[in-house]
Amino acid sequence: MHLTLHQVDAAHPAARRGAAPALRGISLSLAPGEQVALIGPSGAGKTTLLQVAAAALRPSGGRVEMDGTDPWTLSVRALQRLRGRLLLAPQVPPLPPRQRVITAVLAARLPAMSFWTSLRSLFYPVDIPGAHQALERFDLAEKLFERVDHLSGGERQRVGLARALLAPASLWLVDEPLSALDPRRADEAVRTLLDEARARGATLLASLHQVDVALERFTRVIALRDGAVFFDLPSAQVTPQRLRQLYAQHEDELHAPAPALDTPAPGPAPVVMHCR
Amino acid sequence: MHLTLHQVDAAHPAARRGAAPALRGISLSLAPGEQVALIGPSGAGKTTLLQVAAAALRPSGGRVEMDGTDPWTLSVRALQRLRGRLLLAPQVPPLPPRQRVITAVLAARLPAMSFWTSLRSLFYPVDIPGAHQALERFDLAEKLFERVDHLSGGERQRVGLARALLAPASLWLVDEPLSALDPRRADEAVRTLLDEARARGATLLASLHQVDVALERFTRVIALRDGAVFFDLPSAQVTPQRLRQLYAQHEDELHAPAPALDTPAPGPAPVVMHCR
Amino acid sequence: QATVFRVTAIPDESPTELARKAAPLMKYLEGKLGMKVEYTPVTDYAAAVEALVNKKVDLAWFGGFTFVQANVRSGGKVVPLVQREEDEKFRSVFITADPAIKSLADLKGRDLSFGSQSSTSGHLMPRHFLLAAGIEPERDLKRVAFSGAHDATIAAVASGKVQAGALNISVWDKFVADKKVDTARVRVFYTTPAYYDYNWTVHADMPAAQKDKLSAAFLALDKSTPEGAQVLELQRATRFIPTKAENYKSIEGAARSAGLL
Amino acid sequence: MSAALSPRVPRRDPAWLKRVSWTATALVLLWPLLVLTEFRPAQLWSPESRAPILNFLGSFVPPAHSAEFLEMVARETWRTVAMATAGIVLGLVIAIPGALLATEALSVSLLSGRMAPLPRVVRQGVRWMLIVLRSVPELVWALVFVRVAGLGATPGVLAIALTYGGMLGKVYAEILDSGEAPPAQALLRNGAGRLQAFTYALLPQNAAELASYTVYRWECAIRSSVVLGFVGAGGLGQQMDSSMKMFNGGEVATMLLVFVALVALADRTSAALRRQLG
Amino acid sequence: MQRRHGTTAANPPWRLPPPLFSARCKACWYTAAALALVVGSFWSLDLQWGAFVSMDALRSMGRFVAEFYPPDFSPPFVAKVAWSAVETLAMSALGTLLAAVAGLALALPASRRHEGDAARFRSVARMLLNALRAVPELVWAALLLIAAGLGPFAGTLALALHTSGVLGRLFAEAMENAPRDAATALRTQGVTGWRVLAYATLPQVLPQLLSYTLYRWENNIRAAAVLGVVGAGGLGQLLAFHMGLFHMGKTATVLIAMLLLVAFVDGLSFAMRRWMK
Ligand SMILES: Nc1ncnc2c1ncn2[C@@H]1O[C@H](COP(=O)(O)OP(=O)(O)OP(=O)(O)O)[C@@H](O)[C@H]1O
Ligand SMILES: Nc1ncnc2c1ncn2[C@@H]1O[C@H](COP(=O)(O)OP(=O)(O)OP(=O)(O)O)[C@@H](O)[C@H]1O
Ligand SMILES: [Mg+2]
Ligand SMILES: [Mg+2]
Repeated sequence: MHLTLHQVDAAHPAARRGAAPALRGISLSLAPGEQVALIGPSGAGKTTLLQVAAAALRPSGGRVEMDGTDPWTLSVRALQRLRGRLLLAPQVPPLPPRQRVITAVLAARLPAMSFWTSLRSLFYPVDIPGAHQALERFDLAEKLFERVDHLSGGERQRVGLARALLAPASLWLVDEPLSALDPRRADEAVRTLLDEARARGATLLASLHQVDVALERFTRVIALRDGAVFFDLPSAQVTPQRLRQLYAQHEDELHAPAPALDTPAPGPAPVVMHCR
Repeated sequence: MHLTLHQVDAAHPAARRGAAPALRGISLSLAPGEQVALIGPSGAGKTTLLQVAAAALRPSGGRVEMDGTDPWTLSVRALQRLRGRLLLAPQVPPLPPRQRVITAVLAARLPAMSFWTSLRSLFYPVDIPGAHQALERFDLAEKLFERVDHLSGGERQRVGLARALLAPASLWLVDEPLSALDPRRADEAVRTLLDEARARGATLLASLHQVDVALERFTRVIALRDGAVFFDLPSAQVTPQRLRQLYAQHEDELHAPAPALDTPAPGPAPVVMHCR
Repeated sequence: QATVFRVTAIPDESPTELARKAAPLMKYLEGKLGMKVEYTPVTDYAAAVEALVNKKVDLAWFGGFTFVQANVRSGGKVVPLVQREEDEKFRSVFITADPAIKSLADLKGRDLSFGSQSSTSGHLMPRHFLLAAGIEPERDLKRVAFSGAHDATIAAVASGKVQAGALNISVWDKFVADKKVDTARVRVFYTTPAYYDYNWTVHADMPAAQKDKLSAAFLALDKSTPEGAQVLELQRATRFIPTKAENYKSIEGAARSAGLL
Repeated sequence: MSAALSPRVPRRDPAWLKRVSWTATALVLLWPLLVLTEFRPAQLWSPESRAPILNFLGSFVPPAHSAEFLEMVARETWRTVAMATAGIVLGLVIAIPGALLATEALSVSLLSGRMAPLPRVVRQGVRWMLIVLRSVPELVWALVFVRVAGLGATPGVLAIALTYGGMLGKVYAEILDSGEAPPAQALLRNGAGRLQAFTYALLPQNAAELASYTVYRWECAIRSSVVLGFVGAGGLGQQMDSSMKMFNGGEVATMLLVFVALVALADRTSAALRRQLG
Repeated sequence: MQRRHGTTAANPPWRLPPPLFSARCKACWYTAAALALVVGSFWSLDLQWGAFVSMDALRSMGRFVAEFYPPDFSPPFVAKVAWSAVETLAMSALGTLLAAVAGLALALPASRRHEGDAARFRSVARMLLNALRAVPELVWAALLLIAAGLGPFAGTLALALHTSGVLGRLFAEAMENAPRDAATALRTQGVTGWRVLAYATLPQVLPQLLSYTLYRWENNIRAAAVLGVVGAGGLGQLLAFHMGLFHMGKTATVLIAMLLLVAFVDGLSFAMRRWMK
């Protein structure tokens, strides 16, 4: 799916009056099948951007386009149909407690299921092998019939990711997919996501705090800071200097000579170490 | 506080019968003021171990001792007093929706507050400067009077950490404090925690997925795998080979020659890169 | 309590109706007793009994059976003062809107509504005469209901909710006289023999002087004075006469044999 | 990681048998219920029952509106509202401590897996007390209090207080239990007291729910037609009861309108409270 | 990160206290109104607390309670009570079941479960729910008694009608209050309607709905007692009968039966919640 944002502003409906908007003048364009990482300090607006891109939050200004149509001009029906083609995996996996893993995973299929199938699936899961396979990709097959509230933090997160594999989506918006995963599983998870997205030709936009993963695995990196795009570059062009500025805590640090971080400045191309 | 575990077994009360126990024969001892990182693959039992150490989960076998007393032999009163001296910061920050940040942060003080003070504090926060200072350490001071459900994921996590600074505790058990933080704030947060713990002489046990942070900042690293201690070493002695084995996904990988990971094997002492 | 004289009555009719009926009598008593008289309508027979037995009211309008209950519960410490002349020979009627019902025996397998379970004329005596006719309500009738009050019984029968009802003859006569019931449809198919019923009762601990003053006030009511006429009219009485506990022995017997006491 | 070693796809949902048997049990249990309650919906539409009900409903119009009646209704309405309010407030005196004692969300010993014997006994005791309070009918309570307070509002209000205390206590406890547990657990685990955990973790989550349930109960107390009339306290419910017994459609209609208005008022209040607290 | 607040600044932000009261503070006005209502109520009722302080009063209450002993446990009477209990249980259970189904069906249009929800039928559904519950059970029973005749069927329906109004409202509020993230996730995926409900909202609110339903069942056991008086049978009719006749022993038996029924449902609801945890 082709995703374009033109000068998008957005604010949370519940934000207090006078607060700065969460997004200010964001413009970007994602080609079909592109795989982009979204980085930026905490509170920069990554989650908000993903929500806007998923047509879950209506921008207060600017225009969003998906394959050339603005979702907010569509009729409710058409919007729903459009939404059936995208997937937003939130930062905290939205798993209702007491639900079983298999039901939670199969829920991703709902947009493509008929009324009766989805009803039947509540009583007897319709696609056990499919769910099993998706979970297996994330090394979680043995928890298939477990209740989601009996899982560890990382296991829950992987259930959330497994949903992506089952969804009939061509735009994947994944919010911090690796936050609760150990390095090995994080690596595996991101590879699975990228491979699957590539295999289906789905556009992938993932927010990440693991800069090394972003640089190594994704071809393009968009950085947000204070609700605006800080840089939008091919991974190879992201320098440590830029990263330092991105994550700098105070305005003055941004322009002043970079403070001495306690890390030896690495070479130009990022080298990935065992910290993954 | 001095924490000792002797051959501790533990299982979640809700776990299905026949499932492997979450912890098997864990023995370890933390000296007062020690700062230890807990690592291990997802589902290894890190959270469970922290719960056992916090006297929140009763071990099914073995003995826990805090400063020489087994909390499970204490009366409820005494146990509650003991709990007042320890702090468990869960993986998902337990913030009731609709509460304001200041109230959520000051809640850490409750064990030391009289009932009336705590009631008064609901109407007018008793220690605004204290809360402000704690939040400032995590770069969150401007969200003091915000509602917690209006925060971004990383901001919520930092609110959870700020509670630690206010709690009158001498044993800090922190579960994945950095999962939702960007590299810069993660580094700052871990330094704040370590500094504060050192300043107060509090024992700190933190579970982490950021192996590089664990090796760089902590003096001792305990690794769990499948509910058992996989290694318990000074950070300097943790080799990449050991780490690979720790996170290996299948039993066979554990004993077979290490598979070619797509990472060049680093030198003996871990070098920390910009991936923090 | 010395300054207010409290009165209540069993709710054999709807409380609003009772309150309306009681108002002139209360005013009359206020004048005779020289103290404030307060009337409290209740919706439960048992509450009236308990209140008098525990001296929470000074005067109560009881049915024959309620009097017996109060007498038993207080260990004989309540005294009936006066009753209406009609209450010496009181009767109940069985009514129906169903043309097929012509005698008590026809009730078998039908629904029957009594008034309140504590009512004399609405339950105890009709049950007594049913038993005498060889009909045991719980066994022989399809369903037994308790409408709660006599007027409610008429309404239940008229609306077709139940096929038959048993009630106080004076309420029935009043309804017929006021044309509040369609006598072409609802009719009486059995009238019981006479028995003693309603009275005004006080607690035995009431000072004798006050007791005398009270009975004198009731006995002095006369149709020839406008005030007396109004009170008697509303009470559906020709005049009040003295009564005594012994009059109600037969009711007590009936209650015991019907297993209600 | 054993599944990876034996990557066999499960063929059957293990919960299936259980589900089927539960559904079957439920259906089997439904049958005697239908028999016992003589469940015959067709009966409602039989021609002989249609006429009287249409008659009765017809008598609803016009609603009774004589000045005298309206004044009586207004007086009784205030009386009922006052008694319901007083009853609920007194009920809260029982319900709040009861709920705090009975709720499991505040159990310290439950934090560690199993509840200790003493708290368990206390909790059971409180739960039984609440059960007794609410399962003894109001009339019985009213008769107990008639003995000391005589006829009038006092026994009625007390009867409401006791039954509603029992009801509110139980529902409060259940609301607290069904909310999210981690915030309160985190506080208790870090050594905070029960009341502190209640005020800091449970209230912010559940305040809206608790408030709106209380308003709903208040509304119920107003409607409650039985309690107050028993002992001569009067009230709208009693009027309704007697008008109903007399099949006086016009009066019933007027009072129903008052009820609907009160219910709508309570609904508004509770929605507003919700917005404030939520 | 727009502005950094140093603790050394002249007027650090935390010195600006959040206002405790302001004229726009609706909560303050609500509190004041509630207080006024409570004070007004107590003041207009002239309740007699004095009567309760004397020893004598307590003794007299004690005597009343003592009369309940011994309960009548003679086999025929116990059998009668047991049968009535079964009747009451059946009436209340079926009434509640019907009400839960109808209540859920009405709660769906009556709730606004997400921000974008137009909820077109919300006010109509709410009005219907209000009307259903504004009419007390007793009135429903009287209406239905005319239609269905004496007997448990009318009572059951009366309970069901009133209770569906109550449950519908409680369900609607529970669903509006439920955490939305799971439902939102599905909704952004294009799933709508009842499927969001079945896959995300219901699993979250089910314990709450169940606990309300079971609680209403318990309530309906008592309400069935009131209906018994209108000829619907069951424990209520027995209670009114024996209580009115001062058969204290028999009344005690009936009370015990009611207590057991309520305790049974209470235990059931406890077990259900435990099971769902
Ligand atoms: N509440 C629970 N009920 C039953 N089993 C549980 C529960 N919580 C965790 N488990 C199981 O216990 C094991 C250990 O879980 P634990 O949460 O301790 O893992 P962890 O090391 O913290 O993992 P992560 O890094 O994913 O958070 C896992 O297999 C998990 O599925
Ligand atoms: N529901 C909300 N209501 C009001 N403001 C919000 C809400 N959610 C987030 N915000 C604010 O909007 C801004 C951007 O938040 P967002 O969640 O997009 O950040 P983020 O980049 O995802 O951060 P993180 O890495 O911490 O998840 C922050 O200042 C945050 O406080
Ligand atoms: Mg975010
Ligand atoms: Mg964990």
